[in-house]
Amino acid sequence: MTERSVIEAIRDALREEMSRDPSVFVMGEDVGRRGGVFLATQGLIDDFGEDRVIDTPLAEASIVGMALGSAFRGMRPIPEVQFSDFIWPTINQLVGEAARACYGSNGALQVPMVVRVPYGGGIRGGLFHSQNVESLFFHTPGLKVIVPGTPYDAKGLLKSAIRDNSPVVFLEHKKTYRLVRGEVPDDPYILSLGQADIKRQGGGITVVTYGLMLHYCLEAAALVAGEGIDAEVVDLRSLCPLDKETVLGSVRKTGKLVIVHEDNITGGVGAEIAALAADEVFEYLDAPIARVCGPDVPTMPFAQSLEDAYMPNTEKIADALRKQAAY
Amino acid sequence: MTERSVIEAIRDALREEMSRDPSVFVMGEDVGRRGGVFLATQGLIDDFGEDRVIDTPLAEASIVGMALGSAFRGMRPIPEVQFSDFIWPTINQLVGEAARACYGSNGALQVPMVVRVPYGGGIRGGLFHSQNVESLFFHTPGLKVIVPGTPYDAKGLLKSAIRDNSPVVFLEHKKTYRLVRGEVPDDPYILSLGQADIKRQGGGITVVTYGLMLHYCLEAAALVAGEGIDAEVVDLRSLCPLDKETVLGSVRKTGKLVIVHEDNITGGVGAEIAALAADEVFEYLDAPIARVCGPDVPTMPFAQSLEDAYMPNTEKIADALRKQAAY
Amino acid sequence: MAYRKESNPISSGDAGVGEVAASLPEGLTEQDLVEIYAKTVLARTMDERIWALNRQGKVPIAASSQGHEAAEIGSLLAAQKDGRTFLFPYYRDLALKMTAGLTATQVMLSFMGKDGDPYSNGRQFPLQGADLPRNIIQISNVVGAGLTQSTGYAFACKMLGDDTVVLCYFGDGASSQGEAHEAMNFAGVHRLPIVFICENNHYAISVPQRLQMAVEDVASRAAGYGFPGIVVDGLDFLEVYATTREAIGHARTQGPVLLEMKCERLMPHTTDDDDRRYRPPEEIAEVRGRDPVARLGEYLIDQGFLTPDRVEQIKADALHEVDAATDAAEAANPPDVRTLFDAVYPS
Amino acid sequence: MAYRKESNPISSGDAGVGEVAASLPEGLTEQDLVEIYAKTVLARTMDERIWALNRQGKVPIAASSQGHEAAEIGSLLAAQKDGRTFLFPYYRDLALKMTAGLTATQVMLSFMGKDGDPYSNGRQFPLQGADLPRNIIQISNVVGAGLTQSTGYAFACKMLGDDTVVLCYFGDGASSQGEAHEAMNFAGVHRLPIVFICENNHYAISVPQRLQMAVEDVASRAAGYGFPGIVVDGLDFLEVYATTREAIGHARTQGPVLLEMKCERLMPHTTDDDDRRYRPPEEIAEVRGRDPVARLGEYLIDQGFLTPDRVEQIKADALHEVDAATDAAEAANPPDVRTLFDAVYPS
Ligand SMILES: Cc1ncc(C[n+]2csc(CCOP(=O)(O)OP(=O)(O)O)c2C)c(N)n1
Ligand SMILES: Cc1ncc(C[n+]2csc(CCOP(=O)(O)OP(=O)(O)O)c2C)c(N)n1
Ligand SMILES: [Mg+2]
Ligand SMILES: [Mg+2]
Repeated sequence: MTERSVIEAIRDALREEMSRDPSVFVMGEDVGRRGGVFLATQGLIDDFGEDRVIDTPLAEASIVGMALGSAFRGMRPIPEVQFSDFIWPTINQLVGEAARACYGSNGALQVPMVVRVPYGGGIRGGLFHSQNVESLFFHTPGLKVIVPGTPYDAKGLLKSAIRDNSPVVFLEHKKTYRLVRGEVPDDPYILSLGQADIKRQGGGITVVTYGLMLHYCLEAAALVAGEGIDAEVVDLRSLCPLDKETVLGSVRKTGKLVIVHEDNITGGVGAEIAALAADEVFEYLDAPIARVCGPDVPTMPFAQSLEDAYMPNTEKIADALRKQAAY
Repeated sequence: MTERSVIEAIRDALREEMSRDPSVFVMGEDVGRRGGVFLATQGLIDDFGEDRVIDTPLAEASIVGMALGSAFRGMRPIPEVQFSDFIWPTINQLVGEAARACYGSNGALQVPMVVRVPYGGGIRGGLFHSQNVESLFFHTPGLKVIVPGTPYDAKGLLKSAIRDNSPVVFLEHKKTYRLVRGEVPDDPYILSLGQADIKRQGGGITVVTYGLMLHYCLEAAALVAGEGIDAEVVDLRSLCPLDKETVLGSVRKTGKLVIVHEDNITGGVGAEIAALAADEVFEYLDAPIARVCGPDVPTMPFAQSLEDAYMPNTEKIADALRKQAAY
Repeated sequence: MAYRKESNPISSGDAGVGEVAASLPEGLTEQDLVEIYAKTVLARTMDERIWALNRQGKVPIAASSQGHEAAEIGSLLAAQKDGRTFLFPYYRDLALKMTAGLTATQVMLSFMGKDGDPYSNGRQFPLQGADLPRNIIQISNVVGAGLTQSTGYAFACKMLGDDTVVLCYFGDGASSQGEAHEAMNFAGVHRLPIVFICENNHYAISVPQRLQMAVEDVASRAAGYGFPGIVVDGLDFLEVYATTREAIGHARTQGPVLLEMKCERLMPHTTDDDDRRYRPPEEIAEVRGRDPVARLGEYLIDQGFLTPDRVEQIKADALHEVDAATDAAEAANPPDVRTLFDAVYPS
Repeated sequence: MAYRKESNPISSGDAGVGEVAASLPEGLTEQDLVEIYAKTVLARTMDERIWALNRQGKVPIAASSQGHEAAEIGSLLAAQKDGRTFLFPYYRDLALKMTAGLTATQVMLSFMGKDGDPYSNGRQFPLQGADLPRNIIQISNVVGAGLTQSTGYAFACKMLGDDTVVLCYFGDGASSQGEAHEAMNFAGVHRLPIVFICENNHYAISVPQRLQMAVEDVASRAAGYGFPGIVVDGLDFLEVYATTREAIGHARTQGPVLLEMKCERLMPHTTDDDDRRYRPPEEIAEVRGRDPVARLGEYLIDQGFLTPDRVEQIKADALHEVDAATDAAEAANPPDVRTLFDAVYPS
């Protein structure tokens, strides 16, 4: 085991998969000499050359459209969208085309493509460098959507995503890149896509979350543990496939559900988790389903004061747990 | 009162608002001599000329981007996206830019723009002429999202949308265009945005829906009425602002909730309705919250057999009502 | 080949083009032309039948190739002779897709949305999806979406060091899409083996060229991407064939070419359209006189490659084949409803 | 003005350009130049201070105008002299936005994300949002998004029959975006009153021009849209001024112009960047010697419009102004947290 940050784990995964399979390549703005703006691809151009580490023109639609085309020729492209906020021009290629290529060709076409997307706030990114963009992809059959929260998960899931034959949107929370460190096995491993992970066991309240918020949820759970509140923290890790069984199993056990995400609340992923529970484990529910999410404003503002006001945090989550416990 | 189809009601609304306010204009592919592919703008070029009825090049991103720019100069543009399926290239301008122009300029900029979008299936449109696209817009603060189901609502809401100073996504279900007819007042009227409408009163089960599905829900409610099931059908009409009070008020009364939409289920608008109920009127719920929605496949296929299998319909809804009643 | 215009001229040593109008273009025999004429007639007959079936309510939607046959089949023939090409056509390419090798019955199954449709098995509009055995991909009928995909495909071919040349087809309308720019720009930077083929019929549904662009030729854009742009008469089978052949050669060794073929849309945009709403009647009449299939037939008779009787026989054979295909497709089953959930993800 | 190149030449009767290098361009006085020099120095001083404040943790992010001042302020001066323009700048346009009339304190408030930021009141990255009193909109820092917006603005001006000319600024990187194509194409079709100004500094962050395009000049694309493309030395204040003036005149009466200004990025992309990762040290050194502000100062001294002492005084005044602004902004309050929910919708 070695301690790695999330960004290091991602870089390791890219390097290992590129070494393992010559059809894997990365492309995007500044992924070459610059090594990506977050340095996720740092050094790859030295090891794999300009032919497999492609600095593209500034044109997101074509980055994904061309990656898709290359996948049809048997490559395994890993296009990077520099910030999630700039993913919108790719939506036609990603949601309209890539997600349906297999279905629309009755299985003839496969799209082994991983779109890497640094996302999320809390880093003074303002309205255009902070977005949470998962909900659209979560709603799009044909895509897989992965949202790791730890170095171990990031590496194991990215490697699996690269080997998968479906288009995967791989969401990396920017704030976790350097902040979150953890043990990563020295030997090769992969993690299968579509399995949630119970990051903290508990019998009192189920907390469902993913990404950066995982850490705040764990902090909040620790905080209220002293108050006799026994929270179980479920890290989704994969939004699609969604591990319904783990989520609902936990709710069956605890009878209470709190959902936490950074994305704004209305129409977010949390709504679906709540809807599933309200349908499939309705009889187990002992309390209203609570959500702690970003408010319905267009992403977090730049000013520290406003960004702090936007972000869900340990204190807000702990309050929700207390309220739920008291119900 | 005169009987009009949905498409006629929309055409009337456009004509009336263009007559009333010279800053209103329409733009899009084929909106001119062709009158739009659905003839929503038929005749407008004769009355208002090439200067206010703009046939654009085939380039959706720019249709919305330019409409937005014109709104900054005080115009009230009504860009048309020919089919909802082709709205993806506009997402950066619509979700990234238009929705945030007001917020991101601290209120200095306003965007009085209505993006008209024919959407929805059941018309043999196949994978690329049938999509339901509401969920992303529903999730985007800064936008308003309107989904009328009847000629009366279509006309009254479109006129209000045109007078509104926010960017509005106005979703018109293609199958309702000619199929749905109804009485429309001869005198001018508008309907305020953000109010749901109870299209059928009932005390037993709340059915929340919008668009084409409204009609299937009404049919299903009539069908099961003979079996002693008393459904109340709430037509959202406006997804954003969402009329939470009407929805939750109805659930408080009935204790049972069925949500119906054509869009695929996971992460759809129905999830949010369910989540709101499971949080805010939890104690009134007498049964699990059911959803009758499109399945999680990439939109409806072209073949009649497959399209029928995809679409929610009267029978599927009636079954859900029966199941809910029996709970 | 009086029509041909070049901006940023193609730098090929290939002689012959433009000089041998009387003889056949290199690589083409009399036999080829006779065979391809039969295929062209078959495609036209199919096209007409499909339109008629739409009016009978048996085909929900169709876009017609009529007026585009010389462009499509001429360029396809050049690709087939080359033997190392991959195609990204668009929705108006019935003549191309059919001539690429589908049987008449397969085509008909696709138009009727029946089980056995080789492109998508009834999920998509006719002939959209993929026909990998014949080296064709057209994922969707979203206008312009194929340009970046085909560029990526060509990029992969280059990365893999194979010598495939990609042919990417699109209309004048598609040239306005941002992705057309992004694709050509990238192809230029990396000198990719791709021929961009614009079938310019001067209309995007109802929008005439003057409202689509301020230039006469889409091909004039190539200079801004650092590669050659060529305009040919897309109604002239031989000119299309010869120039495509040359463009493929150039693309393989030197990088992209933008080839603009001036076509005519003889029919309304699709079976859903009524072009009298926006096209002056004189224009419609004039344009319908400029039929590339008739022109090819006359040329072959003029040259003595075919007799008028043989032409009639070819037409009768085509009709017979299309009749049989119609019957077969009408009798075919719809896709099984259980397939609704297949292939959302690869198996 | 030896540098200037034209493709698809501008058809203006305007004489003088290119012939009167020794005298001042039309419309410009010695007094103007002295005043604008002071503003240029102020912008440069501000730019340097902001960078330093970033290193102290007081400014989270900044993009520098250094190397772009002649392009930005020269074109702005032409716009101001014209008096009937509206501007859509981009994120590297600190020098322009400041010279357009913001006070040093306002600029500093914006960079620190404090209450009183005139563009967005702390919601956005510095100087993004709108400054309507000074006829400026830049909704976001999404590269390329402003091109279609400014085209739409120009279209509205034309519809309304006013005589505003829109100036739309963007980098070489932005020229690759599909919307750049869509915007220019539409502007060409409708002959809109817009000048597209590309500040080409040969890099999009780390991506050099050779990987962005296969042509030397972005301006060469104008021909494909049916309007003039002009290349000027963006380090030469007078050439920028004169050509922008001419382009505005052309745009008002005849339609769009694409004006490419060859600039240099003297600093890393932003305060988050380290250009040594991708730029050879010799290149960095060479480029930093090509400073447009120094060049303007030398020119003014050469011409006898300023003395070296006066130049020193101007610099000292600027420093003083920036010091005061820094103090004022540091002392300012953050935006009130209750404003988080304001203006999601217009009130
Ligand atoms: C992105 C997108 N926008 C709009 C449409 C609707 N549409 C289908 S074909 C067409 C016109 C295309 O014109 P062109 O590219 O010239 O091809 P042509 O049909 O003339 O061969 C339009 C607007 C579409 N399919 N995709
Ligand atoms: C759509 C989009 N993609 C990526 C980015 C990240 N980004 C910011 S500036 C930049 C480079 C822009 O280069 P250029 O247009 O040449 O302007 P310059 O910074 O050189 O003045 C990039 C990639 C962005 N802001 N927006
Ligand atoms: Mg066309
Ligand atoms: Mg640049």
